[in-house]
Amino acid sequence: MRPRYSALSLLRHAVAETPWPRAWRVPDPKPTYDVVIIGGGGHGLATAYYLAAHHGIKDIAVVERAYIGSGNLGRNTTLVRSNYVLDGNTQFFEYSMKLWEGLSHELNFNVMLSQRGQIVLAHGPSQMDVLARKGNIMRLNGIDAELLDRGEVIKLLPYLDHSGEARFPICGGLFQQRAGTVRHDAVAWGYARAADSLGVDVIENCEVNSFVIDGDRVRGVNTTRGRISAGRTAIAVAGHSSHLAAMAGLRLPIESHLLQAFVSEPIKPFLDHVISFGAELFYISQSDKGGLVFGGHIDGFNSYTQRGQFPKVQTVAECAVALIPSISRLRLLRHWAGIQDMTPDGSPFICRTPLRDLYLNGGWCYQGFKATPAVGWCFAHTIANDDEHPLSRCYSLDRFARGRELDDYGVGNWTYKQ
Amino acid sequence: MFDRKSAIVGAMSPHGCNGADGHRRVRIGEAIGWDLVQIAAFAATSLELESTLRSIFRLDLPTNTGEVLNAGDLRLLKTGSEQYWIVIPDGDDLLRDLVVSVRPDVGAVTSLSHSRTRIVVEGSAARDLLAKGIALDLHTDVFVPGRFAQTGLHHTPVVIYRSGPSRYELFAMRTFALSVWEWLIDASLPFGYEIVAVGRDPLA
Amino acid sequence: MTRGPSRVSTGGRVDRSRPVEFSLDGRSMRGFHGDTLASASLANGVTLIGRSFKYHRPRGFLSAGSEEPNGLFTLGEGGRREPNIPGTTTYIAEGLSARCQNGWPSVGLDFMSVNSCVAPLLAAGFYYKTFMGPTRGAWMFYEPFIRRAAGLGRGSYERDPDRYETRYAFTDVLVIGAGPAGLTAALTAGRAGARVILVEQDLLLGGSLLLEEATGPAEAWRQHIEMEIKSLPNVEIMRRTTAQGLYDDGTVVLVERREHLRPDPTKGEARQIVTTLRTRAIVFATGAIERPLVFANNDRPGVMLASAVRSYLNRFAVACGQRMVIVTNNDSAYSTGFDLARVGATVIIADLRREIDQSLTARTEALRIELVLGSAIVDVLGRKSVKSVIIAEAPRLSNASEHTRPAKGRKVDCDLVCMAGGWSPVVHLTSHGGIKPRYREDIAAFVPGGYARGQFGAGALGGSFGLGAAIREGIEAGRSAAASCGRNMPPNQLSVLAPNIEDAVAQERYRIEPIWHLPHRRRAKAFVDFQNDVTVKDLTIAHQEGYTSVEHLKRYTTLGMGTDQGKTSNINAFAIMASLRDVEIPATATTTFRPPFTPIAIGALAGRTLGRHFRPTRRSPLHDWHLNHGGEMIEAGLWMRAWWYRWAGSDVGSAYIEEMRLVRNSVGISDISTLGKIDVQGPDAAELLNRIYVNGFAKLLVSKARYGVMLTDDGAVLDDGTTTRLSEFRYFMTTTTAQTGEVMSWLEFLLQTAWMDLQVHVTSVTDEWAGMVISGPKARAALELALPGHDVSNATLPYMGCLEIDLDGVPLRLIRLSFSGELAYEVYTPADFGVRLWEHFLTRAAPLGIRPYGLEALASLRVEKGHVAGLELDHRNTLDDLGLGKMASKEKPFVGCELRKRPSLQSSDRWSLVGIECLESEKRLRGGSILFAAAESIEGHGRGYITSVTWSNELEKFVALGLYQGGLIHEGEQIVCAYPLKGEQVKARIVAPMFLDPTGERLRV
Amino acid sequence: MCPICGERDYTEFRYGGDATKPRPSRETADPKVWHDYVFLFDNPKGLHREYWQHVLGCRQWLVLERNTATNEPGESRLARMDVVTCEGEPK
Ligand SMILES: Cc1cc2nc3c(=O)[nH]c(=O)nc-3n(C[C@H](O)[C@H](O)[C@H](O)COP(=O)(O)OP(=O)(O)OC[C@H]3O[C@@H](n4cnc5c(N)ncnc54)[C@H](O)[C@@H]3O)c2cc1C
Ligand SMILES: NC(=O)c1ccc[n+]([C@@H]2O[C@H](COP(=O)([O-])OP(=O)(O)OC[C@H]3O[C@@H](n4cnc5c(N)ncnc54)[C@H](O)[C@@H]3O)[C@@H](O)[C@H]2O)c1
Ligand SMILES: Cc1cc2nc3c(=O)[nH]c(=O)nc-3n(C[C@H](O)[C@H](O)[C@H](O)COP(=O)(O)O)c2cc1C
Ligand SMILES: [Zn+2]
Repeated sequence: MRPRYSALSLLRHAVAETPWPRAWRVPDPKPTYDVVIIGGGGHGLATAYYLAAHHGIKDIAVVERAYIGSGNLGRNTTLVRSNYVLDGNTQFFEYSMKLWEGLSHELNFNVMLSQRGQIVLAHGPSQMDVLARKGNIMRLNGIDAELLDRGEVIKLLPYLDHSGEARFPICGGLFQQRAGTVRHDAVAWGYARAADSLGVDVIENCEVNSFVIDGDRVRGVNTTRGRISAGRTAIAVAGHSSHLAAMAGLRLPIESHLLQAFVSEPIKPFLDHVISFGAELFYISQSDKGGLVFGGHIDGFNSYTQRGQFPKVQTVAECAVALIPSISRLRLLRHWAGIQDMTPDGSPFICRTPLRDLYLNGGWCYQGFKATPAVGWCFAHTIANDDEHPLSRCYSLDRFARGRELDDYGVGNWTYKQ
Repeated sequence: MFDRKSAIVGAMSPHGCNGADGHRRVRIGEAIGWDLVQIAAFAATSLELESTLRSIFRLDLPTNTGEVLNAGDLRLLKTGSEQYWIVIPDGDDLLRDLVVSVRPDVGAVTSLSHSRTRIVVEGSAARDLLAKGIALDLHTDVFVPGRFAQTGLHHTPVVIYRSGPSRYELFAMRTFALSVWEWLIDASLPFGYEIVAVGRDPLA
Repeated sequence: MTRGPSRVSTGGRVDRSRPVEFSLDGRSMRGFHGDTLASASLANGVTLIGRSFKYHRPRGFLSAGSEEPNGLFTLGEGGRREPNIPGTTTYIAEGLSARCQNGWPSVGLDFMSVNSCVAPLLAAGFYYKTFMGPTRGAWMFYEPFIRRAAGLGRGSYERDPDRYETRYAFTDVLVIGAGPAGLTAALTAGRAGARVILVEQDLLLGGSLLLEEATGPAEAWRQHIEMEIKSLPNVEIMRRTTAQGLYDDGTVVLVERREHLRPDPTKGEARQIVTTLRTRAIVFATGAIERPLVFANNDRPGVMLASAVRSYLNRFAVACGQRMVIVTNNDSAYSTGFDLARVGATVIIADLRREIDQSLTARTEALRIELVLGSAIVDVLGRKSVKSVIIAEAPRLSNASEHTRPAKGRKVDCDLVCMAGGWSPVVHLTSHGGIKPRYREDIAAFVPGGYARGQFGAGALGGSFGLGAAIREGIEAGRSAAASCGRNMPPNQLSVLAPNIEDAVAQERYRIEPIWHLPHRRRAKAFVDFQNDVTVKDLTIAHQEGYTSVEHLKRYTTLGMGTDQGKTSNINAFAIMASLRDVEIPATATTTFRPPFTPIAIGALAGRTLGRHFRPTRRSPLHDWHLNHGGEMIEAGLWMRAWWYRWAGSDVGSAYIEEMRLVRNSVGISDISTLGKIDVQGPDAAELLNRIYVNGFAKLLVSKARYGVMLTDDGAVLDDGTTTRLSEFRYFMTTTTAQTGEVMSWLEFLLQTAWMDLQVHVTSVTDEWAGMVISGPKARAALELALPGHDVSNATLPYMGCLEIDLDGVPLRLIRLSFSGELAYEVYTPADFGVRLWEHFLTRAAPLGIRPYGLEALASLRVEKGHVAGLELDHRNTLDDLGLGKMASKEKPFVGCELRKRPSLQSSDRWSLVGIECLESEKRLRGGSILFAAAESIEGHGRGYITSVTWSNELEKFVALGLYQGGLIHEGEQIVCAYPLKGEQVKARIVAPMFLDPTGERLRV
Repeated sequence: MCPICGERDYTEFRYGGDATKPRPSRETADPKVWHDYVFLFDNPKGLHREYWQHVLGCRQWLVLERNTATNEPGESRLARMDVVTCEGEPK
């Protein structure tokens, strides 16, 4: 049994200088497991945890080709919120928000959920109407939301460009107080530690190269560390879903695109909220360490390189200065990119696949981090019961064939514009 | 008849501003009094259009996109594999002639005279000025005087024609022209600039 | 004897004839032109310049370059305030004001240093283990404290008054770094005839040559080469310019800093300039950075890198101390000792190695330097400055772990400690493209793992730590780079490049014994990452807990995540982790190098693209007229449009109602120049239209217009608009303002990738034509007044008819269409005539009371008429949703015709277009309201929502368009419009989406 | 890289998706064919053929070969010359 983390145990260790135990073991893969989950990101690890904690399946391996959290989990802008407008999305993301609210306790690992509030800005009356619709839907689903007029935004965020110089004047915004940020890496480590203590094998540096397929059934995976047989196999590899699906002979409604993220040098508290620009896709918050963390739109073409194009860096900087003129003198410290599954409607998949015993979670576009706990919850249900969870039933692969797209932003059928 | 009113007429008051070193190293102005016609072949008619044009102009057409043919006060720009722009002094009857000579099943003739604003930039800092916004290698060996390119400036499409070693003409989209103009003036600040009304006869 | 640093009276490369006043923490000080803030502070005897991040330990400068972790200042005031700026790369200028950071009330007396006492609690990852109780939201209570403690300097909320520029540049060869390798590379490539750009982050060229005495032969050579390079017109030298990142396609981003020139923004002088450079070849000559050694209290002010101490002496004429102890594991530190001894300092060298080169021993003897082989510093005494050190026997092997007990040592008084832990090549840029660095055992350092095509490396970057090698490699790299651009140079021209100066500078054979960590007392702190206060203890904890991959190590301890990005710390940490894990260093590898090389002002990246110029503004030809005649403007995408006019009211709410009244009762004129317009020409133009519009276009007659809707392949509505047949082969298409670009690209896509057989050409003529609509019962009368002599009767110009006329030499296109539901004419004229024509209508039709109306009225009139636009034309909606299903042709396939038939899209449950009328006279309808059936409980997603609302003068109530489940099946039913954001519920009724003139009599008169 | 205008900055172009999927003929009434064309992607890690439009230049649609694992561009050709990708359109 793992010792619990608490202020007291911290003090005890400090005084006695007893070494802390490993947060998770370093197991070698066993030849066979009940469930093999591919991908040690937030989704894979959360799924393993909920399977073990709530479905009584403990013989699980999470196989990760590099280190856990090395994918998008470790490189996202850490925003969590539940301001969605479409039936299905609203409930799913609010459920995730509720799980976030109890997660540090559930995992006994401080994931630093900071519900500092998010403001989505509007720059014209029709954008205000779009936000109003969203806010109304949220309220009607028991989610907190407030519509701010221009004066209220000025009061809350006086440092935005409210002057006559602004190219797109701010006329209001939608505020969700419960939205905020979570310490991303802690999510990987917290779930891994909790899953590990329930017996899950978290196997790093183990890349899946192909599936073991028997007729229409998947029976395991071949990895860089050998074959691992599995009763059920689950894909949770974020930007690499197509790549894995191709190994199983499947084509998906997914293109992999680059999304960049940016962090400034650390400064004293500067922004106390998460702010989303309305004129273009741009969002910013400040990490607890002091860096301003921000991001924009995908680079716009498919790529697996995990590094972005410079013009996008400039675009994002332009948005930053347009929104917060005084950010001009603060400095960009580092920027990087993640590989995102982009789908034609901007919504994900948590579902069974045409192959038996193979399950897919992918297509997360911009929103997979906030979804992490609910993904784990629903995907675990799907794997355990070979059936979709009611909350994620809308995220099926056949929704395009049926005409049941979930395009929350009304962007239209372009993966690269979603 | 109504007079033509340029998109940037409001910004055209002749004035200038010295640069940091006390000089005015660019001159900027608008060229007016010209017409622009686009002629494009259809998928299967490029050869036929070419021969029609050759017979109208009695000249060999440029072969590559980016090349320009100057003939008197007419200028012909090859803007695509089957597409040309013709710039002529306004009031010239050529447009009417073209509409008649290019059969509608051979080519599309579109007047674009009002769709572009033609801005002239010249001076020792002209290249440095344009390099702030145009992602093209403007080195004289590469972007040779007499050539043009279709490119972008400040997120808007522009055609840039190099009419001399340190003289450029920009065809900016009319609706964006004032934005482009303001951008140019602001970008000129460190070099020092002089706004000149270039006026008619831009082809001199 | 003075202790601590001071200016020496001769030498250096500062200009003693140009004194510069600056202030540090409010104290006025003097330095010289050419000084950095760091050298000038040291010259003024300042050693304590900051407090550390977590433990608030006193700190001084570690380095003399861009790798500086400690010496960060807040510069400037107000909108110019700028935190976290390294003093080592900031040149002082008259009036510069700098403040130390992270100490309260001052760095000398810092109350937060109590953190040091609870240090054991603050070890790596402590926050993951606590702050979770007592309630679930506990973190929200603790977080503000943590946030306040974190962060380094403080940002300003004021607008930055300075100016930044961005530009593009192109070259054949880019040489990064102007040390001996870069200088020779640039000269060689330049002589070969290539276009060359040489960038150097420093103000002076020379790189490590600047460490040499300012009067020696190295300096003469440096100046000679510089002159040679300057004589080449094809080589551009960019000083003070950092190559910040290498991107795809040979793109390198350069940032030039000019703040030391005190640029004046009102004169257009930029503070910083960002260049996006496209280059065909790159020579990396970025040199190497010296690294510290890890021992107890190695962070005390006065503990510095040996090369930095040499730089302060020879470049800035500052002796960093009078009594120094050098601790080294390699040869390079000796020159620092020699040079300081020469200016009279007492020097002791503790070399971790047991054997060193003869020549070094000889020179130490000659200079009376005490040399203690096989020894190390195991502790530093003194808090705010170094007082003494303990020297003890060095450990034998490199895998010294934390718990090796230090041997008993000897205490030596001193005021300066120099660390020489070996050199780390600056591989950053070489690996931005994804090439991982490779570990070289012999020099105990990572070097570039390879070079992509067109890329070359030279000098210390590749691990060649000697001057001769740097020059040789520089020449070779310059030659190859030029050759890769087709510029070949005969080798015999090279000899002149390298006068033999190798003998002139100290011959250095680079020998290193990699000892990464020196033993120390259990409780003492030995720092690995100075900026983020990561100690050996933290590495040990990370190791115990399993955060052992370098990436986890980094994220768990924050190692290398500061403003210096671990330039001095990473390798030490990786090596120590490797020894804890008992693996070789190559097995641990490095973390990922990411741009930028040094932090870049965000404003510099934005350049001039800010404020009003954040995005270009698109203006109608009538823009100025609106402004001058009481038009209030509003942004619509990139366009500015006239929203409402002052003649009609004092705010939008009152004005649009008045403007609507005008149109319904007499006649108004509105600017529709923003509509997308496409010239469609060719024998197959009709066929193209027929394929992309859902309704038939093949049979449209000349001089007739037709409304059409187009879909995307998935069956959702892409756009709507009217297309007019001008002649047999020519059509004039209009699109919505928002979708113009999209429609144009889509037509081009289909024509160029799929329907190449169609003889059609499309051209955007949006900018060519000004457009205006004259609308209202008196519209025809207005035309008759304005266009005397032209027949615009119902017979000549019927509804959906088009007339091209010539108004005194000005071409006009009159198309009789109606968006408002009234008799209306769209009039198009070439854009330059737009204002005149508009004024013409206003004056000629003045007797009828014609006035302009704006976007709000335009959009509201159409709501009353039930036309879809804006929020109804959402990419989620199908034809049927918008009540337009009947338009779809059954005779022909059209784009989207298959996928619109997908089962769910055909379901009768879809939310589709309805009209909504308000049933409560004292209340209003609002866009974004959620719709419920009467008596249904108000929760969940409802049955639809309101898209657009207007007050209807005719009906004297609010009416709206919306989408409702099942649509008009529910016509006549009462509903509730809920707007919980304002706590409102309004009763309303579903009606047909056409509030007036359902038979269209008005528009046909 | 534009075959008409030459080497250009990537900001002048706009991505247009997978160019390996032949557009079904207009007469194709099979919803599965359309579904696969519109919604499914090979999305390979490696060589990819894709559409780009030179929007700020000649406005031609191009087919570019690019390695999605490295972003290294290969050959580009005018889409209308690239007959392989297109099913003939019966008139
Ligand atoms: C820059 C950026 C910003 C973002 N910002 C936000 C945000 O603010 N809010 C939000 O909600 N979402 C955000 N997202 C999206 C979010 O990060 C992702 O959707 C989410 O992290 C994906 O789930 P994951 O954590 O499981 O993915 P990952 O962490 O990517 O996990 C997938 C794992 O699978 C592994 N893998 C891949 N192939 C194999 C193989 N063959 N064998 C074994 N293992 C394999 C990978 O190494 C990886 O570790 C952002 C994404 C990016 C890139
Ligand atoms: N004695 C030793 O052990 C030792 C060790 C290392 C280097 N050296 C000496 O260093 C020299 C090596 O010469 P070199 O030319 O390879 O290196 P260098 O260190 O002399 O020059 C590198 C230059 O590159 C610049 N630079 C680095 N990154 C940059 C960037 N991103 N943008 C712009 N500029 C950047 C630096 O400011 C520096 O001026 C030799 O003289 C050698 O003797 C000696
Ligand atoms: C929310 C967040 C905050 C970050 N803050 C910092 C930071 O303060 N300093 C830093 O160097 N990197 C920071 N990073 C970036 C990481 O160093 C790293 O670049 C990122 O996780 C991607 O990994 P990679 O660069 O190793 O590919 C941050 C990343 C995220 C997601
Ligand atoms: Zn082109």
